[in-house]
Amino acid sequence: MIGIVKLKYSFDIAEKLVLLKLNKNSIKKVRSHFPIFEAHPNLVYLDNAATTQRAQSVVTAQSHFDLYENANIHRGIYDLSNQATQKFENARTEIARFLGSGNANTVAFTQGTTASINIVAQSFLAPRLQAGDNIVTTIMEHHANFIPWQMLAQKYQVELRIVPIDKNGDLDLVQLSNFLDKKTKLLAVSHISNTLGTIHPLDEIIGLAKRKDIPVLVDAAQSACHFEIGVDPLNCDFLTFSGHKMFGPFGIGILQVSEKYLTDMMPYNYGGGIIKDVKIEKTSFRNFPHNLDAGTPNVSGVIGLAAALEFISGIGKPDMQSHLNKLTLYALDQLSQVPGIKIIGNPKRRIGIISFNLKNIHPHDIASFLNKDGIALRAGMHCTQPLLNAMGLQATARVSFSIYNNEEEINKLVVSLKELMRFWS
Amino acid sequence: MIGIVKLKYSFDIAEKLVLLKLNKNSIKKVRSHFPIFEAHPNLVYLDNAATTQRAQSVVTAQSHFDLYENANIHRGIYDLSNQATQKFENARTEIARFLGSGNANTVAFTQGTTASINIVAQSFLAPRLQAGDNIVTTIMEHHANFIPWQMLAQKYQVELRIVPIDKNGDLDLVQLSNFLDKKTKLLAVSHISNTLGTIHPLDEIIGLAKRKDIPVLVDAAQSACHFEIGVDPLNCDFLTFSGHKMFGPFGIGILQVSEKYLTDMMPYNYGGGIIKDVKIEKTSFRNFPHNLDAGTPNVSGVIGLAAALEFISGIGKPDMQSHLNKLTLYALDQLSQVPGIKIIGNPKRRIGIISFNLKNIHPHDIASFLNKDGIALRAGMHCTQPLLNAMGLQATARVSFSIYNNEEEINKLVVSLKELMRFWS
Amino acid sequence: MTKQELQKLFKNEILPENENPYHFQEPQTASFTIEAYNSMCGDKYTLYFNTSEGQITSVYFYGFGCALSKASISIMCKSMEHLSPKNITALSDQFIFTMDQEHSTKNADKKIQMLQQLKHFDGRVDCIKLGWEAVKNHFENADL
Amino acid sequence: MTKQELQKLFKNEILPENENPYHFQEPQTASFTIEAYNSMCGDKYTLYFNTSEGQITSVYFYGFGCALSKASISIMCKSMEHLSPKNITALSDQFIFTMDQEHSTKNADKKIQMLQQLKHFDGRVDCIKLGWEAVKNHFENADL
Ligand SMILES: Cc1ncc(COP(=O)(O)O)c(C=O)c1O
Ligand SMILES: Cc1ncc(COP(=O)(O)O)c(C=O)c1O
Repeated sequence: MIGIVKLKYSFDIAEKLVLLKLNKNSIKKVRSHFPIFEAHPNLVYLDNAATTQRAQSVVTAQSHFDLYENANIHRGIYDLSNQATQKFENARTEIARFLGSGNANTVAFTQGTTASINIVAQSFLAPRLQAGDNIVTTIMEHHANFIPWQMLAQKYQVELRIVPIDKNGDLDLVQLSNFLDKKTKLLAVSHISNTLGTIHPLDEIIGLAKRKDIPVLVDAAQSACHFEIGVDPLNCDFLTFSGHKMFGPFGIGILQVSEKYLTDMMPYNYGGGIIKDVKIEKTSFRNFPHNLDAGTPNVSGVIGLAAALEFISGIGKPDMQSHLNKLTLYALDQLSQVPGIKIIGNPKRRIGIISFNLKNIHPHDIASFLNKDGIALRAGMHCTQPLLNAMGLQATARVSFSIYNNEEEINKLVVSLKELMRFWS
Repeated sequence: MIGIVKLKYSFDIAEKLVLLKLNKNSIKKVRSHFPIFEAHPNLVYLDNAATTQRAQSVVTAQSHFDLYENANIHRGIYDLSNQATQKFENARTEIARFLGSGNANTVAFTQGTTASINIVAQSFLAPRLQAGDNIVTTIMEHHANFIPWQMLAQKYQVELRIVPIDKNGDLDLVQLSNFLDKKTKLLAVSHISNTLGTIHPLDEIIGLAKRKDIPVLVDAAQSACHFEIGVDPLNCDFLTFSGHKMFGPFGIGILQVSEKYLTDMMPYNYGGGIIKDVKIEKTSFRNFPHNLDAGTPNVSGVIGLAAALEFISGIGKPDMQSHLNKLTLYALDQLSQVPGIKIIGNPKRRIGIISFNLKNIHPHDIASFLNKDGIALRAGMHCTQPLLNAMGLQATARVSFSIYNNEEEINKLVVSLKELMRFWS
Repeated sequence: MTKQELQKLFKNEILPENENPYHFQEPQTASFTIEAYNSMCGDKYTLYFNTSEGQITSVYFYGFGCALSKASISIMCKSMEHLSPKNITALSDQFIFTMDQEHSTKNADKKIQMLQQLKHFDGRVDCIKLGWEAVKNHFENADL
Repeated sequence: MTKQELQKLFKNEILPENENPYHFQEPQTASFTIEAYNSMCGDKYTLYFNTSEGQITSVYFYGFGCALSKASISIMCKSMEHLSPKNITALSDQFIFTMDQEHSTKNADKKIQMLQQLKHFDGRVDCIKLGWEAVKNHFENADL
């Protein structure tokens, strides 16, 4: 005999209620949308730059699809497949809209930011590189926006020009401007540093590149959640981000490409779904974004991502941003009162992310002790080894905030850090 | 005010009950583990080769993690991250065990079969190709196991040798044997054809290649669910399959590599998580499988896949196989009684998948009409255009079975097809 | 669409057109040809256009595909004869536009009207559009 | 481990070792050196071995890392002095093995014993193993 408890199909109703309109005051009650805090009432989750928590509505949308609506897409003729295809393509349209674009064909689904950037490296940039060209990026990038360019540079004998930072953790824009020349085939820069929280002046940076007609990639992994982004609003050519850093699922992300370069995007993986015609001698491919859809797409992940963006739109980015701003300022102020603390960097504009060190205490030891107080923060290099090396650091402790964090949690953090300092000395 | 219905944390209990032991008679009641059939009581789902339905335990495992245990892995020091890391690595060990291996380091997570094969093409094969070499594959392959080799062949001036089939839909093993020589750098073959259901005699085929020390890739997308597979049991070198074709999630799959070639696997995407050391001049990488883990892994997907394999093990592959065998024989027998039907291929061994055509009725029209009777089947080329071209076909209608299908559903299929023939003539 | 509606549609409209398609043959000569191919499903037709003094004088087609794509192309071929390239562009544009949009535009031709009413036909809209899109793409890219 | 246990562990064992590490300096000369580097977190030490007539006469270390990795290497250096390379291999093998397995093996050295009891220390086992793994890998690959 099989024992089974059936989750009732009336799940439907739960879903509708969960998705009830969020309104102006939503930010105050937003925590209740994240069941993890119910399961772990004492959890102080400050590792949001690594991954945010998942909103109930996201998980519900995904599991509802998985349980009751699941089918493969790609031109199935039966109802389930049709409906899945429609949901999938509607999600593309919704995501384009989220990015301020009416053209769903600018939006490709990938596994995440890392995959998106690698695709640009291989499917766009590699075929146009010639010895003597250069690629410009910055010392502050996440490995995902650094190593792909470094590898291309090595393979194609191209110069990798790395924009330095000043001691505050701001990019050296003069140097950046000097780096951009006729041989520059791409400028790759993040919107927000995942280690220092620096908000780069994208307007200015992109303006410099655009004046020389240089394509620009923006790694929006840390900004997509709270900032208005998109290749159109930012005036860039490639935009990348990950679902899991904005309340959505792991394993799904976006690559948006400006209309200018749509036809320059070559396939990445080869397989089903990207084909115009397969002959023994030769295969011809569909256009972007469909030429990136090799293999069965992650339909459920796409539906989860769309639900996450709906959740974000429901709350509103301006409210989210101002909440994060307030938290960041409060945290900077409170943290500075911890004896022996050194906050890393002092950029002109920053949000949501703070790296610090405590005198004589390694970040890992900080993390172990704070874990005992229920505080989750990250210790290490945060996939930004070039940045840490440049700053003469081996590791930092990093706290990063999201909309469900509050000042009380920052107070707990400070209390714990003070206690640790007392204990250690 | 935000309205929200909270799914209770006692979800836990539901989960335990859902996972209650399956036993010898499980196959008879297995349908109750798939909630989609409760939501669509009249659904006759015969598109399992495209994707199976999702087991309740899989969706529960995933959503439980997403809601209550979610964290990024990669050496987080706090409890949530640690537990997630453990679950993730335990899943790797479980999957290795499912593949008959004690070495979890042979198992890499990918997006699916298509991604796995492309990785082998780029990260293993490409660096060892020289003009004059050859790659051997078959005319019966899915595009995912065809186009990557075709593209490599074009790029590296390598010969693509395509094993033909006889009129029954069996591979020409004499030709295959003749194709294998000192310049053969890879043999890539599927276990089961997704269009004809042919079970290839892998023992014999792999034996031929191994005698000449040629690495073998097996595309097990259609067999992983019901057959004993793994690089060790099959004596091959690369094994690929997708979670979504075995009751698991979209967006997750496996690439297993034999110990012999582990160190030959280069990174695919570049980014965080695969790094030993990043210097401005040069980056060094971790070993397989970690050098394929660029970017945040799909932890939730991996957990879902592990749950799917647990579900399969609970039922037992022998029972699943014999159920499918029975269904296939019954369907072949019943279908042959439909006037005007032509069943495509008559291979020596087949399972689970039957392609057919009806006289004067295009497969798409068949699918539209059967959809009205609640029958979901696929019409088209099934991503096997070379095969269809070789057989002089433009498209077929395809039914494919899974463990939750039964003879009654096949009866419905036959009734619908007969009615359609009557209607059409 | 219910099963009854589907049957009625096929019985009354699609199957007759499918069994007696208009100009379904490979002519000896043609002023130009257009390929209509759907890689997803294998439907493949060649459209043969004959022109004289800037007017389309006849359109033939031949190939393989489902009843819907065949019926749709048959109707299309007939409707395009004796039009100027400019009018053909307008006609195919309007047809595709109507198929893709929520709101409908009317067409005087009853059979075209019938096709346009199938815009929500599950998974089959591409079949109906196949020939029209090929024509649209051809004339859009041609110098008129 | 509770917070109290963690505090006790650090107070009694880790911090003293961390503050007075054994042979924590860069010696003028060394017979050979080994790098111990964890790329995930940036911990990086150099181990300096001096040998005489096939015996290890002294081990020094220097570098940067967390209290755990430092304490663990400090204990390791002390325990390895006056051993033969073969015995060092055996010792590091046994240490890593014990850290990775469910079942424990005992070690006579009380401090090594203490380290081995931390095998379930959340997310920090790599810190404890860092130096030992570097030594293990070195001697495994060396001709003894
Ligand atoms: C034999 C075979 N190989 C490869 C694939 C591709 O699998 P996926 O789409 O999951 O990457 C499939 C399924 O579509 C298949 O049936
Ligand atoms: C700025 C930045 N870029 C890229 C990434 C990589 O994102 P993912 O791991 O989702 O591919 C991250 C997050 O880890 C990030 O913070």
